Amino acid sequence: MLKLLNVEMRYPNGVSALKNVTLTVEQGEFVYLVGHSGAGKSTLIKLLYRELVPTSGFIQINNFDLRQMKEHQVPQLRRTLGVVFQDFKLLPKMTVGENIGYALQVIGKSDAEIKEAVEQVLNDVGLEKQADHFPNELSGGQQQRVAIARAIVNRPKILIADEPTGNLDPQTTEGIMDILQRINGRGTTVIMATHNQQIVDELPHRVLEISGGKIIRDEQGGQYTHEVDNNQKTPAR
Amino acid sequence: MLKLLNVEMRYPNGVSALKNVTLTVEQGEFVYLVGHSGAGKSTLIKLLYRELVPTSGFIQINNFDLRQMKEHQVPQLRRTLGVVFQDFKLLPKMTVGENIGYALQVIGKSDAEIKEAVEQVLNDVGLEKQADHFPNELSGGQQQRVAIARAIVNRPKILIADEPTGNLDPQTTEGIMDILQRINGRGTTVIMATHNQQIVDELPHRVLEISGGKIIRDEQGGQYTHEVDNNQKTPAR
Amino acid sequence: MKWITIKRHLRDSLRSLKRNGWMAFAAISGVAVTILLVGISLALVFNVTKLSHDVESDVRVHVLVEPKTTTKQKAKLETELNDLKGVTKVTYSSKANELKKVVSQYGDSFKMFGGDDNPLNDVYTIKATDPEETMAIAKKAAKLDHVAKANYGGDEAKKLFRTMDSVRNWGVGFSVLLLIVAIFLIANTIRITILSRRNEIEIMRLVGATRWYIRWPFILEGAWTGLLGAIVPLVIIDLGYANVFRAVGRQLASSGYSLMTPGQLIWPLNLTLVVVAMLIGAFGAAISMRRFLKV
Amino acid sequence: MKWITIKRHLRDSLRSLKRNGWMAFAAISGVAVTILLVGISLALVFNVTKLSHDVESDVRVHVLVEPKTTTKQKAKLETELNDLKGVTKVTYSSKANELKKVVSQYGDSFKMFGGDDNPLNDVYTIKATDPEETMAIAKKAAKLDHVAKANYGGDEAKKLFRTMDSVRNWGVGFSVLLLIVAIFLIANTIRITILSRRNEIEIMRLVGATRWYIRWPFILEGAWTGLLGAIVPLVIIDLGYANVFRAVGRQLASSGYSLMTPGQLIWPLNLTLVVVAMLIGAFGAAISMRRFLKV
Ligand SMILES: Nc1ncnc2c1ncn2[C@@H]1O[C@H](COP(=O)(O)OP(=O)(O)OP(=O)(O)O)[C@@H](O)[C@H]1O
Ligand SMILES: Nc1ncnc2c1ncn2[C@@H]1O[C@H](COP(=O)(O)OP(=O)(O)OP(=O)(O)O)[C@@H](O)[C@H]1O
Ligand SMILES: [Mg+2]
Ligand SMILES: [Mg+2]
Repeated sequence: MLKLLNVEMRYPNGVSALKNVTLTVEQGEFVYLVGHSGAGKSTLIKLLYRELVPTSGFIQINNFDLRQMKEHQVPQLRRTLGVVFQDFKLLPKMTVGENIGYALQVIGKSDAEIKEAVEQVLNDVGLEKQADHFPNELSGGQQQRVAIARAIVNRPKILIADEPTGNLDPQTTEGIMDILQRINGRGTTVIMATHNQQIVDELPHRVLEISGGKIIRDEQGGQYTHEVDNNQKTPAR
Repeated sequence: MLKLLNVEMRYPNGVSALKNVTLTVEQGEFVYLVGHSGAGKSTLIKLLYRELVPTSGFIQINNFDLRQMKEHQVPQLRRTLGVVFQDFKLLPKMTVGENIGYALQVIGKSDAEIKEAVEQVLNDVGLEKQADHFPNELSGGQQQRVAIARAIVNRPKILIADEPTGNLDPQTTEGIMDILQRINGRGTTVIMATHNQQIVDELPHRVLEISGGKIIRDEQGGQYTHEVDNNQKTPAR
Repeated sequence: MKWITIKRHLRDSLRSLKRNGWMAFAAISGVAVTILLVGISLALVFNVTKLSHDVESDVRVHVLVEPKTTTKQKAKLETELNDLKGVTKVTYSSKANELKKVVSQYGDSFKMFGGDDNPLNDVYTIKATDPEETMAIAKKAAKLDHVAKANYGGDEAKKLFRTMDSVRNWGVGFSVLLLIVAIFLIANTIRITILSRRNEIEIMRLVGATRWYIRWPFILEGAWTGLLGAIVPLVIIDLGYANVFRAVGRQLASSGYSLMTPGQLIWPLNLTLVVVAMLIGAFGAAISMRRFLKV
Repeated sequence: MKWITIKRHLRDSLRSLKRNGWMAFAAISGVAVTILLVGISLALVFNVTKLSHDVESDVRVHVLVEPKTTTKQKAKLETELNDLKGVTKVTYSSKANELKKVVSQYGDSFKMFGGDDNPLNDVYTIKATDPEETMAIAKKAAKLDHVAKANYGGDEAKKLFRTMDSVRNWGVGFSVLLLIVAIFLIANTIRITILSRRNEIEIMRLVGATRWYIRWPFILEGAWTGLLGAIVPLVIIDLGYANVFRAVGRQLASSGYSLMTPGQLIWPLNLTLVVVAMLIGAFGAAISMRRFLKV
């Protein structure tokens, strides 16, 4: 369960990126986060895994109160989450396999368990051959898939994905969406920021639209675009 | 004019990313580069601005012979090109305005010229308010637009864009495509790697499809997908 | 900590050291050069200290025997002198012998005072174990029977002691300064390499690693950097010192002074510097990471 | 290079220094500590060298005047001695005076040789401008009329000269070692900061900057790092030396030795170290960049 109450986020440079956001997501939901570039999607997501602490307001995730929690509890929170970062954030000096393994290593899995889980997940994202490559030896889309693999490998209670298919071709995107839906089917909450209109329209789930830091739409089974908001300019695609 | 002849690219780790690529692009053309994640699009693009030197074969761009050219001529070549990198490559310690200005500074423009050109191009990509922000203070899509702005600011003869809309919402994407088409209309060659099926299908231009390092399709006004190649799996979107 | 965790930290630290290539090499060579300087300087200071003691030990107590003391009385006196606390060696010089010294210094005109005219005394020269005790020995010797006077160079010796003391003080002061500087430089080098890796640390935190889980491999890597950085300069110093000892030793031989033997110097120096380098590397890493692991 | 380009390089280098925050600070403090060490050590070595010369200048030539030389002849001799090349100062001591010295060293028994029995000579003591010339002066003085003998401590003095020579050699050797170490450490610090910025350099190349256009701001930044790193330690050394000079000066006053005055030491030292720090910073940056600017 995930709950935000009157959350405000103002960056040190004065930019107010989120204004009075209130939101509840139940365990097992699948949520699309949509909105223009710079609307505040990534900011909202960074609040969820506590890269950012809100200027004001209340956030609760998996029974952690994110404003009250002690610094040393943060790793506990993050271990219950899987996060795909918009800029991947892979460790440059570790191979693909080691990057994914690291997320398991920190929670104390045995080497055998790690080996098996890593092989399995690399297979899922179609990178079994790249296990021993370093991130800078991969294409953009391959790096993104490694980031996805790392986020799902420890079977998190909540999967948070920021634009997980921006560098993927439609066919690979379909494969990744299959995986996310399968995970969601097993009870994992999925929150996914995306600009991909086709995904949102063809795999309908709850849609949250952010604009100028405010939630302007919250619709079960919604479409990517919303006539009222975007009527200034007809979206071409 | 841009010409590749029997170009092969093998990375130091043994991965053979391009195989026997032969290709001619005339001045003023608009070319989409499509293909699966890891097909070799970025590798081809990196050869064009000489981040990579091919293992074998011949490349000629704007009358530069890229295999024969001296190291000190490389900046000359790059100044005739505008490049949008897949991972943006913004200078982290420079503001948005300085990043864009740097590309003009290196070719010796005056401060007044730089100021005017930067303001103009930031306006074009909708970031006039972010001129004094640092890259790490921007959203993913905003960073991508800065990268685009830098690539077009010095009115290059060839614009090379690697996945320039991966982090942009459909509406912003439309704005960027408008700009690229306008620049192309003024005679600039545009080469653009993309996964965006809608763009390719709705704004028809020459389509080059790469698969496994080979050019498998070269079609004027082609569509994103190609029945013969992708028949193993029907692309959902 | 579980054994598997320790093993992982060790493996991760070594792997990171290997993969950081030039950066690791630069850090190690920074440590190496610092240790080289510290090692050479300490070897120098230790020897200056030793030599200053040697020089001080050259100060002797001269015990003038009363005229007309019999041979038997003198023998008793010699035993008594030898029994004084802190005395290493007692040597005898007859007044005839003393006169020869005067003649050699002031010219032949003094020869006329030979034989019974000799106004000088027989002299016992005493060497002290510890130069600091010279004065005490002189006082005690003066009180013995048949002793006319016991002196040890007086002001001259006091001045020498003072000079040697200040040589030693400057040496110690300089060593301390040097050690502080070395600690800072090594820690600073490690700090810069860690500053340049803040992104890595950031990512580790984002995927749920605890602070100590992140810290350990960096701390170990710092320690390895210190260790590897110390090895080469210490080998150089060890070999170099053996040579210097041989060369300088020969020069000094005639003067009665001597350098510390390689055996006395090398092991304490090596052990200290290796341990210090590793500790500074480890602590330097730990401290440098605090900033990134706070929030 | 055009004026506007120079202006841009200056601006870019200062901006980069400012924005690199902790990294720049770490580099500057690395330089600062190194310069502090070098500065203090050089000040020390310079003074040891000066003192060793002072000590050597204490070696005098003693000219023994033949007995029965008349006052007039002695006056002529004194003039001749004063006219010898390299002589600073000639002092006279009568044989009565000389006897007092003997008495104070060897005891009252020598008092009996006072008056006409005094077997000693009148003595002129000569101080040389340059201690190296002591020997030559002694030889020339020996050939003058009415001179019985001219000596300068003989073997003792030669040993002293040798000792002081080796003190100076070690001092110079140590300074050279220290300078090399400092050059390496400063360049290495700059190198690490540049290694950590290879991405930046890469991007600059990709947007069409020439190698020199990239290099200059980094070189200038290296020079500023050297400059800023040198200022604080030099201020500390300047103030510190003034104090040490006053304190130690008072102690030494009685002995006739003296330290270099702050005026003699500070300016050459400051100028040298600032220039050296800036050059190393600049060259360090230039050299470290070669790797990234090659292909
Ligand atoms: N670290 C930061 N410091 C200051 N301002 C920031 C920072 N990160 C983001 N912003 C600003 O906050 C606003 C929201 O940014 P955010 O990254 O949440 O957008 P987004 O919805 O993820 O956009 P995109 O789709 O382009 O990724 C933007 O105006 C952005 O410039
Ligand atoms: N620096 C490198 N070293 C080794 N192999 C590399 C390197 N860069 C890319 N590769 C490999 O070369 C192949 C082609 O990569 P490229 O980046 O050209 O793909 P792409 O078509 O751009 O894919 P994407 O759409 O995911 O960006 C991939 O298999 C990739 O793993
Ligand atoms: Mg975002
Ligand atoms: Mg690519």
